[in-house]
Amino acid sequence: MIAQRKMGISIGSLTLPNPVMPASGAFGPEMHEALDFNQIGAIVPKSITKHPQPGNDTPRVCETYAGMINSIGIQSKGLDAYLAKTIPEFSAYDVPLISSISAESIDEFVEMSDVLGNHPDIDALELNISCPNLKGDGHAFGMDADVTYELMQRVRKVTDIPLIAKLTPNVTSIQEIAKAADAGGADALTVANTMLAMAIDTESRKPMVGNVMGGLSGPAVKPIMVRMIYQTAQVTDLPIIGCGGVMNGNDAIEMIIAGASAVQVGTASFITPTALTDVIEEIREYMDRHDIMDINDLTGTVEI
Amino acid sequence: MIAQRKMGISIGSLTLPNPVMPASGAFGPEMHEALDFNQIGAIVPKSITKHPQPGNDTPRVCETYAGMINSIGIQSKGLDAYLAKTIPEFSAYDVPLISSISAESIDEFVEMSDVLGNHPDIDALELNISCPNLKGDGHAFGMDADVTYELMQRVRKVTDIPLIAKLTPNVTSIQEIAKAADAGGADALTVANTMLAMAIDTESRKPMVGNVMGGLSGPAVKPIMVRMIYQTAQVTDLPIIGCGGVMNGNDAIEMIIAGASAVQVGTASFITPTALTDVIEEIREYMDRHDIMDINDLTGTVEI
Amino acid sequence: MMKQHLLPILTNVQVSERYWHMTIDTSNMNERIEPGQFFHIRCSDNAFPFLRRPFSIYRINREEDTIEFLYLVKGEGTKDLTKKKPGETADLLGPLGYGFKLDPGFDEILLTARGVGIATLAALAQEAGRKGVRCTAILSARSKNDLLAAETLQDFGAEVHHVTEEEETSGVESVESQMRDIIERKDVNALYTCGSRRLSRLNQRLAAEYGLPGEIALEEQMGCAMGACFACVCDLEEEGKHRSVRVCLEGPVFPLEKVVIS
Amino acid sequence: MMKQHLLPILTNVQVSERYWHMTIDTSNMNERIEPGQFFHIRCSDNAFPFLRRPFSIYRINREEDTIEFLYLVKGEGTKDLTKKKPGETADLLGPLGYGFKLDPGFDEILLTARGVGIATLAALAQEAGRKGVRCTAILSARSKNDLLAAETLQDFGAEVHHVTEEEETSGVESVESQMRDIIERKDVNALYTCGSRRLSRLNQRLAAEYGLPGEIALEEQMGCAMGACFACVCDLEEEGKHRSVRVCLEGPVFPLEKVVIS
Ligand SMILES: Cc1cc2nc3c(=O)[nH]c(=O)nc-3n(C[C@H](O)[C@H](O)[C@H](O)COP(=O)(O)OP(=O)(O)OC[C@H]3O[C@@H](n4cnc5c(N)ncnc54)[C@H](O)[C@@H]3O)c2cc1C
Ligand SMILES: Cc1cc2nc3c(=O)[nH]c(=O)nc-3n(C[C@H](O)[C@H](O)[C@H](O)COP(=O)(O)OP(=O)(O)OC[C@H]3O[C@@H](n4cnc5c(N)ncnc54)[C@H](O)[C@@H]3O)c2cc1C
Ligand SMILES: Cc1cc2nc3c(=O)[nH]c(=O)nc-3n(C[C@H](O)[C@H](O)[C@H](O)COP(=O)(O)O)c2cc1C
Ligand SMILES: Cc1cc2nc3c(=O)[nH]c(=O)nc-3n(C[C@H](O)[C@H](O)[C@H](O)COP(=O)(O)O)c2cc1C
Ligand code: FES
Ligand code: FES
Repeated sequence: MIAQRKMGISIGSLTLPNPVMPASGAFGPEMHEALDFNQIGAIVPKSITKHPQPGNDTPRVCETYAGMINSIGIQSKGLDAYLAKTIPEFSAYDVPLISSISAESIDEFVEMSDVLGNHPDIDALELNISCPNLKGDGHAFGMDADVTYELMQRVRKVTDIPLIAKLTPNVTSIQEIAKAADAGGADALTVANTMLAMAIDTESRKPMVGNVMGGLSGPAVKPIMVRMIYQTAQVTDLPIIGCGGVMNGNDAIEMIIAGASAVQVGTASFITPTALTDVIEEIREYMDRHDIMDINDLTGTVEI
Repeated sequence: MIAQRKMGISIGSLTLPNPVMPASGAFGPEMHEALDFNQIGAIVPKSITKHPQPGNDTPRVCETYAGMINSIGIQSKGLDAYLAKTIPEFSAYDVPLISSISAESIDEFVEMSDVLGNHPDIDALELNISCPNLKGDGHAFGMDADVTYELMQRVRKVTDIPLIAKLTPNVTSIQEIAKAADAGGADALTVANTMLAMAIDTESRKPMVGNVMGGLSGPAVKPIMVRMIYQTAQVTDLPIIGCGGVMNGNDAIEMIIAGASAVQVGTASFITPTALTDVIEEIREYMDRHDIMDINDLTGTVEI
Repeated sequence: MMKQHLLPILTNVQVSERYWHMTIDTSNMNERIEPGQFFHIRCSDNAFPFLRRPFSIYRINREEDTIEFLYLVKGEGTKDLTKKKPGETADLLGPLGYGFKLDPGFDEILLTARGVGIATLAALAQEAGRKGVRCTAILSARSKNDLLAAETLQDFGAEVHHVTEEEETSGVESVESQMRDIIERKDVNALYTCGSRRLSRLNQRLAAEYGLPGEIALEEQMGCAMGACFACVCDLEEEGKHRSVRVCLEGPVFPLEKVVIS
Repeated sequence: MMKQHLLPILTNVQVSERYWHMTIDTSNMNERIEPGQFFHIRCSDNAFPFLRRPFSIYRINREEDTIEFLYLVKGEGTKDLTKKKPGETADLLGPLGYGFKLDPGFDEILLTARGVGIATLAALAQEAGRKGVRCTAILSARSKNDLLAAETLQDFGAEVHHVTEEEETSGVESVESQMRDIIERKDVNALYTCGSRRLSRLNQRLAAEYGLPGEIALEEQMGCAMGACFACVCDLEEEGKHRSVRVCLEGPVFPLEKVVIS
């Protein structure tokens, strides 16, 4: 390989060195033993809540065909511990830090974004408006376009750093929610969080995860996510971060062709700890093979 | 096995000999060579439209992780050919015949239900208000509670035979749609049709199915369907027909425990032509092993 | 007959860079198998790949009660098929569809096959050999290596011509002049083709011009292979009207002149 | 150390009705392995099962540079693991977590293990044998057949007592009286347990009563086994307060008295 392929991508004012980052909740500081954090596009820690909270009952994960259900909930040490420990730990690395925020009300989203969105070590915020594990039978902010709009607009007022709205796929029209987030001031959209799902052990008749329902991730959901990325790209010009079932470079390329500018990798890291850097390498190989000079040239090139 | 296990289930006034029937579109008269039709719970032919229509461009199927996408569309010979050929062909068998109807407007649903719902050889109607392959970016009647209510109510007026609403899973709240169908006069709900999905060949950058998007079926979607069955059972007393990813008796039992009274088997038949009768046999074994005298006793027994 | 058979694998070996060859013991199968028919094969026991894959019958050995498949390793399914070992079981649905019709009046036929289409026409060459019908085959492939697998056609008594990209002999014009030469020189009675749209169109054109009957074996993406799912459709033109047919059920072999090649 | 290793399988054999035993060549792995640690193993290359499965190290052979696993065939994952053949590669992530602490002051320890917990405590018995610490083990299982796999504990010099459902000897009261007898008779210094909630509670009770230290190895459903996903949590009670810990990262071995057994 002689050619210098351009892999950098932009999310609002932020430039990432390459389009591959971890999915929130499937990445932790301890993984540095297995993975060179300085090679990835950005660091995205587990979603943080304002107050410490315990998460859900165990068992918290179970396996399904080509996927897994998690009902971790947001086990969190709260904002103070995050500021004191998590941010310094991650800002030691040479890549942008994107904080994922989970909150129980719009006010709380605003309050947390005010703190984190004005912190010198944080480069962007991902607003997890989609976590299906919260109380309320899986209901989430991101299921309602008006709520999404209001939430984004209010958060937009308190910070200037790029805002990424992480959408939920458990909606009738991802386009409506995407448009609302765009209008509300989002700089990018993560498409999407997990599909609300359930599995039952037929011997015990008990749900396989403690919280009854949980979020489905992994290759099983990829065709749904590719569809939503494509649909979202039709209605907004915002950069899209594809998420859900990326196991290898080919999956990432598929999402990019559908309309994504970047991808997140979650479950794959549980199987191969170096999945993130493997995906980057495989994207690079694809660019070589197809002589693509700039990864941005591939975004949305699906031939209809 | 000495005990006589009861496997019959009711859908409104109709009794099925057992709770296992084909999913519409994944079953055809030719399969009688491989499968004893007289053993299954009901016959459900491919959805029929009023006028002949050609279906979508090929390729019409592609495979994904633990699933497949189809964009058959409703290739149909129209109502006249259905009355002249399909109904006589299937009514030769000794099991109830459930006609699946697809239409382009509420009026057309009513018109077709009037004909088929008053035909002596047809025992129930399944209204496919969910087919995501139709034009309009995957939009379907069953994505809107008000439309669903009106559609069911109007169809209810023209026929007395049991009406099954086949819901789409591509919605924010399956509960809202289920309640609307119930209020509109449905006797049962099929939960659910396929998830709207897309796959792209990264070499050619072309969608893997001719129609760009299609419906995802198979084991990949089962955890989403089990969740929706559970949610639906919380808001309605109507019998639920679980559908999506049933590959074996255990999957059927899982749906029944979640709240289903019966199940449909689609994709599994493509892999094992005797999947329908295999599932029945495996349900029977489960009932023996757990000493369940009546399959209806198992419905909704998930331990929360 | 749509029946699922679990049959012993006798051999499964690589025969060229991209092709493998598998022999199956059919002594426990009663159905009669015709050239042009296919089986829908479960390539692995894993959750993925998931669907069966269709493969034509490459060779039918009625005396030994075996059949053979010749397959190109293309994607996940065929890759998994190579892992099957002699003694293990193959899960076959079939034989499916309608095969070739070899009119008793034919003395001389011409086959044009491209890529995996060669496997499909091989069984016809074998049948022709058995029935004393003279057979010429033009085999087209990417490389000479790909054609190694097809040497058996010669064993069946066929006269074999090779064209390849590698040698830049596979262009339509070059095949056309070869076909014309053979048709005229040998007084061919019928044309058979499989595996390429371009060659199919060429066959249709020449059949019309020379007034020859012919047949074509189609390949379409399949779901059920039992006529249930309508995945594998194509159009026939009959009396000026288009009629949709299912390749798995009504084909895969169709009258050459009727098929609408998209 | 969270590292993925692809290592040769030396043996993989069935040792009783439900148990298998696998030996891995670790000569290309530098990490030091301690009893009580575990590996997160990819049981097959298929799409399903999908997640790795955690297995304790059953036996560590420092001289031969091998490690052994003893595993119960439970579901899809372990079923697939039985298909791996000598010469093939095992995909191991680890060694993970913190192992047992065998205080240099201990002369006499008592292990109580149930089911697959026996595999976890075996490596500790081996270590005890190596260090000249006397070791008694009460092994509890469904059937005598299940205990066949555990005969090696005797090779390590442990005194082994069996209790089973089959013989109706595995009730908590029966184990309690055996434990009391051994603790009192042998002047046991520490208790170790794995594999059963009931036995864990019993161990906690007796440890408190006799004022003995102890450790427990926990099993929790795991996702990543790298501390990232918080799937495998349990609570420790410290100074009257509950603290959530990750079994994969901070365990799987914890102080007996601290673990909140739900
Ligand atoms: C009637 C018929 C007979 C055939 N006979 C032979 C034969 O004798 N030898 C041989 O090597 N191949 C034959 N093929 C093609 C063969 O079925 C495909 O090469 C094979 O399915 C590829 O599977 P894969 O998983 O390796 O490839 P992938 O590309 O991974 O397959 C992905 C999907 O595409 C489908 N697919 C890919 N290529 C084709 C194709 N050409 N036609 C139909 N579906 C396809 C597969 O079934 C699968 O669903 C035949 C096809 C048909 C329809
Ligand atoms: C730290 C640790 C050490 C272990 N050591 C051993 C050992 O040495 N030998 C042995 O036989 N078993 C051991 N186990 C249990 C072993 O991991 C499970 O039996 C195995 O994962 C079952 O997988 P399966 O696919 O066969 O079963 P399935 O029941 O099909 O598994 C389904 C899911 O449940 C999980 N699971 C099932 N049982 C357990 C369990 N007991 N603990 C945690 N997750 C479970 C699986 O990982 C999988 O995700 C250990 C577990 C842990 C946490
Ligand atoms: C164990 C686990 C925990 C997760 N926690 C979070 C979270 O805290 N916040 C969030 O936005 N998404 C969370 N997710 C969702 C992932 O970020 C991602 O959207 C999803 O896993 C799909 O991607 P994948 O298929 O690559 O795993 C979690 C996923 C898993 C598997
Ligand atoms: C090839 C194919 C064609 C289908 N056609 C129809 C249809 O005409 N009408 C309908 O209501 N559902 C149709 N479906 C959806 C199935 O009835 C069923 O809802 C879906 O396949 C999920 O079940 P499964 O996972 O068991 O296949 C079709 C599915 C497939 C795979
Ligand atoms: S493959 Fe299903 S109809 Fe032909
Ligand atoms: S298994 Fe992921 S934190 Fe322990």
